[in-house]
Amino acid sequence: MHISEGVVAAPVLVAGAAAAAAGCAVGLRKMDYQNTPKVAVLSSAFFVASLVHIPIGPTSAHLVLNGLVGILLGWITFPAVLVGLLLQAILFQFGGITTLGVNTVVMAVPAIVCYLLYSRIIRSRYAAGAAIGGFFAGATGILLAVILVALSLLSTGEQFTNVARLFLLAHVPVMVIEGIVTAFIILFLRKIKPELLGGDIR
Amino acid sequence: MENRIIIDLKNVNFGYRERPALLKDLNFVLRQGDRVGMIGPNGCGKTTMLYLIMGLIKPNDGSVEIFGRRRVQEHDFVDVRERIGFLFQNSDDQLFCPSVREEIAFGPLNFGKRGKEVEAIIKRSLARVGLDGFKNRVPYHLSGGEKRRLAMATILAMRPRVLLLDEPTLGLDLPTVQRIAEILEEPGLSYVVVSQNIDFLKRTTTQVYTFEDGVLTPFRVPRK
Amino acid sequence: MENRIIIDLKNVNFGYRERPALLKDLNFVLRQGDRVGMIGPNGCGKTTMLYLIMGLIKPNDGSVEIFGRRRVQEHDFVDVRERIGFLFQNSDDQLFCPSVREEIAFGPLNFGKRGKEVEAIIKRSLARVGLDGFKNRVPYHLSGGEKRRLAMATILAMRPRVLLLDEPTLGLDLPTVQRIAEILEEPGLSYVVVSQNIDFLKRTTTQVYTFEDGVLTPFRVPRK
Amino acid sequence: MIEEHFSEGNSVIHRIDPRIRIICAIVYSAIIAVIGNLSVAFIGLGAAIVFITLAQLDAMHLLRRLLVVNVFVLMFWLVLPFSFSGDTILSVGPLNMTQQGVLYTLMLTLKCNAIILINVGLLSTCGMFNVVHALNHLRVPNKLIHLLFFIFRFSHVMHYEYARLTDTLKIRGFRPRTSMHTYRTYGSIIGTLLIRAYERSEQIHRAMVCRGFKGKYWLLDHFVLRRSDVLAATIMAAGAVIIIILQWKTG
Ligand SMILES: Nc1ncnc2c1ncn2[C@@H]1O[C@H](COP(=O)(O)OP(=O)(O)OP(=O)(O)O)[C@@H](O)[C@H]1O
Ligand SMILES: Nc1ncnc2c1ncn2[C@@H]1O[C@H](COP(=O)(O)OP(=O)(O)OP(=O)(O)O)[C@@H](O)[C@H]1O
Ligand SMILES: [Mg+2]
Ligand SMILES: [Mg+2]
Repeated sequence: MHISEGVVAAPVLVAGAAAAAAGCAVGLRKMDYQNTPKVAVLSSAFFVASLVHIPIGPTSAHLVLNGLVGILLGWITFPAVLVGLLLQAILFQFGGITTLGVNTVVMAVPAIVCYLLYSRIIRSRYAAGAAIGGFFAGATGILLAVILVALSLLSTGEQFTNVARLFLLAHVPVMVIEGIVTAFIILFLRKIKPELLGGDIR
Repeated sequence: MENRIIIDLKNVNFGYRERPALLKDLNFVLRQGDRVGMIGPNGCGKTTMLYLIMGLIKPNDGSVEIFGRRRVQEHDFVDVRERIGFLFQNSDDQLFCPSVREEIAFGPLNFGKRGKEVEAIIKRSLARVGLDGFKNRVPYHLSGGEKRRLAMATILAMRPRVLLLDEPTLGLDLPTVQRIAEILEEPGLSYVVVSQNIDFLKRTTTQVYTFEDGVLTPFRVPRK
Repeated sequence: MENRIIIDLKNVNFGYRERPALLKDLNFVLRQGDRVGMIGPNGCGKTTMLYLIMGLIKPNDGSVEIFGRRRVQEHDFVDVRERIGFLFQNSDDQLFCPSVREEIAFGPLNFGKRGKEVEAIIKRSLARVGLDGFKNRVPYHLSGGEKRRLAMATILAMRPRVLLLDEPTLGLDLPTVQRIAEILEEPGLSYVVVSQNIDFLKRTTTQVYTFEDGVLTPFRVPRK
Repeated sequence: MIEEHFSEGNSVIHRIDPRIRIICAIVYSAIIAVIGNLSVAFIGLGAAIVFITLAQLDAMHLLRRLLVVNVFVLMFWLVLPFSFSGDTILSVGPLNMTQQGVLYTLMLTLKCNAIILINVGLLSTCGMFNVVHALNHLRVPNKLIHLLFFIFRFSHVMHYEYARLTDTLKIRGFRPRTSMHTYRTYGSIIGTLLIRAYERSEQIHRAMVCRGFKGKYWLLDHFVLRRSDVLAATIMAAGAVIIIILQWKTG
């Protein structure tokens, strides 16, 4: 999920870049030479996972997983997302460099929100709690990202009202699928590597 | 009367992208009841040939016929993969479930088996590879040899009559190698076994092939 | 005069989290020039013992002395890891660079070697394991046996005098197994080799141990 | 899937110092992003086309990339032309397509494609390792560069692992459907990928310290700035200035 190049207005791009830079500064402070490889390898796993297509009825959608990224990486999500998007810009041209900032914000802010809201319930003693937390983390991640995209379109101009509406609607099924898959991933991780759900990678 | 042909590769050519040709005009037939071994230097193309049969990579040229039908596209291979048991060379490629139990149940569940029947399959498959009592262990935390055995058990759980085994004895202790050899004695099986273990091939196969410069050639098992 | 002691494990106890005790009161000594083999059933603790020596996991109890110094914390092991060459059982665990060339250069670069010298090391190490011409290949696109050889080459590139090799012959073709055996003949080496290949152990080691119920025991190589 | 289709080549562009290419890519993208005028957008696209032509890239791959980008652009075409008031040129039911709407959408399309082409022509031609290396020279924070370097490296490895895992799904009779079993299985596969990633990173750390790693990465190759690079930089800067002036003049 991202904002295309050349669409949103300059003030939005600049604000996005500034917010992304601030977020990255916080995130980078939590990274050192010990945990960099861990963060990187996990991020690359997410990078690959975001290429996975999952069937929904007659079509399929690819996963975003930003809620889960937040749960696993905490504030480090910012630099991880930034680098992931930069790689996409270089390797796939899904986006470019001018939207790097806004798109980082679109993905990372919801991730941090999920981290703050759901980390505790996901670490609950009960599997049901973890699953419910996982579902909401997955769904919230998408919901907030969609809202942020809509907001940046709308602050460019009211001509985008219909585009934003269409965009929101199209993502309702994606929200549900993300929620379900995230719940399963959380259940899986909590069984085998509960350390991973701690929220800060050491 | 000739036995039914299971696998029939005709003039298959293959090379990995940006690499020189690896398999050249490969012709290979596996009939019902055949017990074939493959040996040969590292990198000669043994694993590649098995991947071609399972449809995990596609030949540049030539035809792959399995169970009497030509297989070209991805969906042609769906039933091939259900009926042929394939053991990957690297066990880590094969294991992905949160417990040994679920790992073994995965195939049978996909085939529509349920409940008691699945439990029985889990029990029997583990016993056959000497992993009784491992049901609730986590696959990632097994030793190298234990993972190998588990990978083998996931294949056996699907009860295939045709097997492609890529280095089944890798890292196994001697008693377990014996066990695998016994499993392969079951009547009615047909298989291709890739291995560097000549003793194992001698015991389990009737013909052995090797690749020489990308060409399939009969291998004479050296007498000691 | 006795040879210098390199590795000295005293009353080491170890068990994985939530699992029963695995190694019980382990005592093990490797002296300069010793050529020791380890064999034993899958899951008996061979790999675990090597991890303890390299400081990759820490014992619950007992002492690990290496090169005459007791090693407890992470930084105690820094020089151990520089001076002992460790081959992981799973090659995939060992390889992480984007090209074969960088894979081999990694160790020597860390040791301060540069330029021409590194190129010479790359060339020689590859030749020793029979991978000439693989310099620009991508490690994770190699065949199983090729990866094994490359992992071995990355160790040799660091020119260690002490080696811990976990299943060095895994999936290697016969000529390469011979080659590895020849490499181990180099005078002045001391090593521990874990292997299920009795012939290889016979050829390369002078004593062989096994674990029985977590206790280290001499193994009598059966005569054929 | 994760392949660098454009990094290899020996064109004029490929021979320019990656540091200069990166700076130019940033400058040109930023300029084009703020263009607010259709005719200047055409000029921006023209500049992008010049770069891409000079880079002599594989046309098939390039078209495929542009196709993906324009799928998103298509979404705008479905809605935006009807979202402006002005001179109606077509009515579909209650919707009015206006000239203003069409021209605005056309401008977005031109800008989007121009930026992507600049990206491909100047950035993707560098090759990841050069990008990393160049960013190092451009004083990007070290930790960020390490992260980029590692993520790129391991995304190949993880992708390879993912491919093998989907192979095992296939050989064990799995067929994706809209069902809980399917979602649980994907949960396991992605969970596995994450755990592999985590354990692999621990293992890599072990492998690295076992090979004498102490916190510094050594590169085997280095690059130098040549006179031709300075020339290329000057020409590209001149181009950028021209576009800025045009944009400023036309308001
Ligand atoms: N991380 C872990 N967590 C829990 N148990 C583990 C872990 N690693 C290994 N084990 C268990 O400890 C035992 C010893 O493992 P180890 O890898 O040392 O065996 P090994 O002798 O090397 O066997 P193999 O011949 O199969 O390589 C095994 O039963 C294994 O399942
Ligand atoms: N994905 C790939 N991309 C490029 N080259 C590959 C790839 N996979 C394998 N190769 C190369 O193709 C050749 C044959 O590989 P294959 O895995 O079939 O060998 P093998 O006979 O199974 O060897 P081994 O005994 O080592 O398992 C090798 O030289 C290998 O480096
Ligand atoms: Mg192979
Ligand atoms: Mg072991």
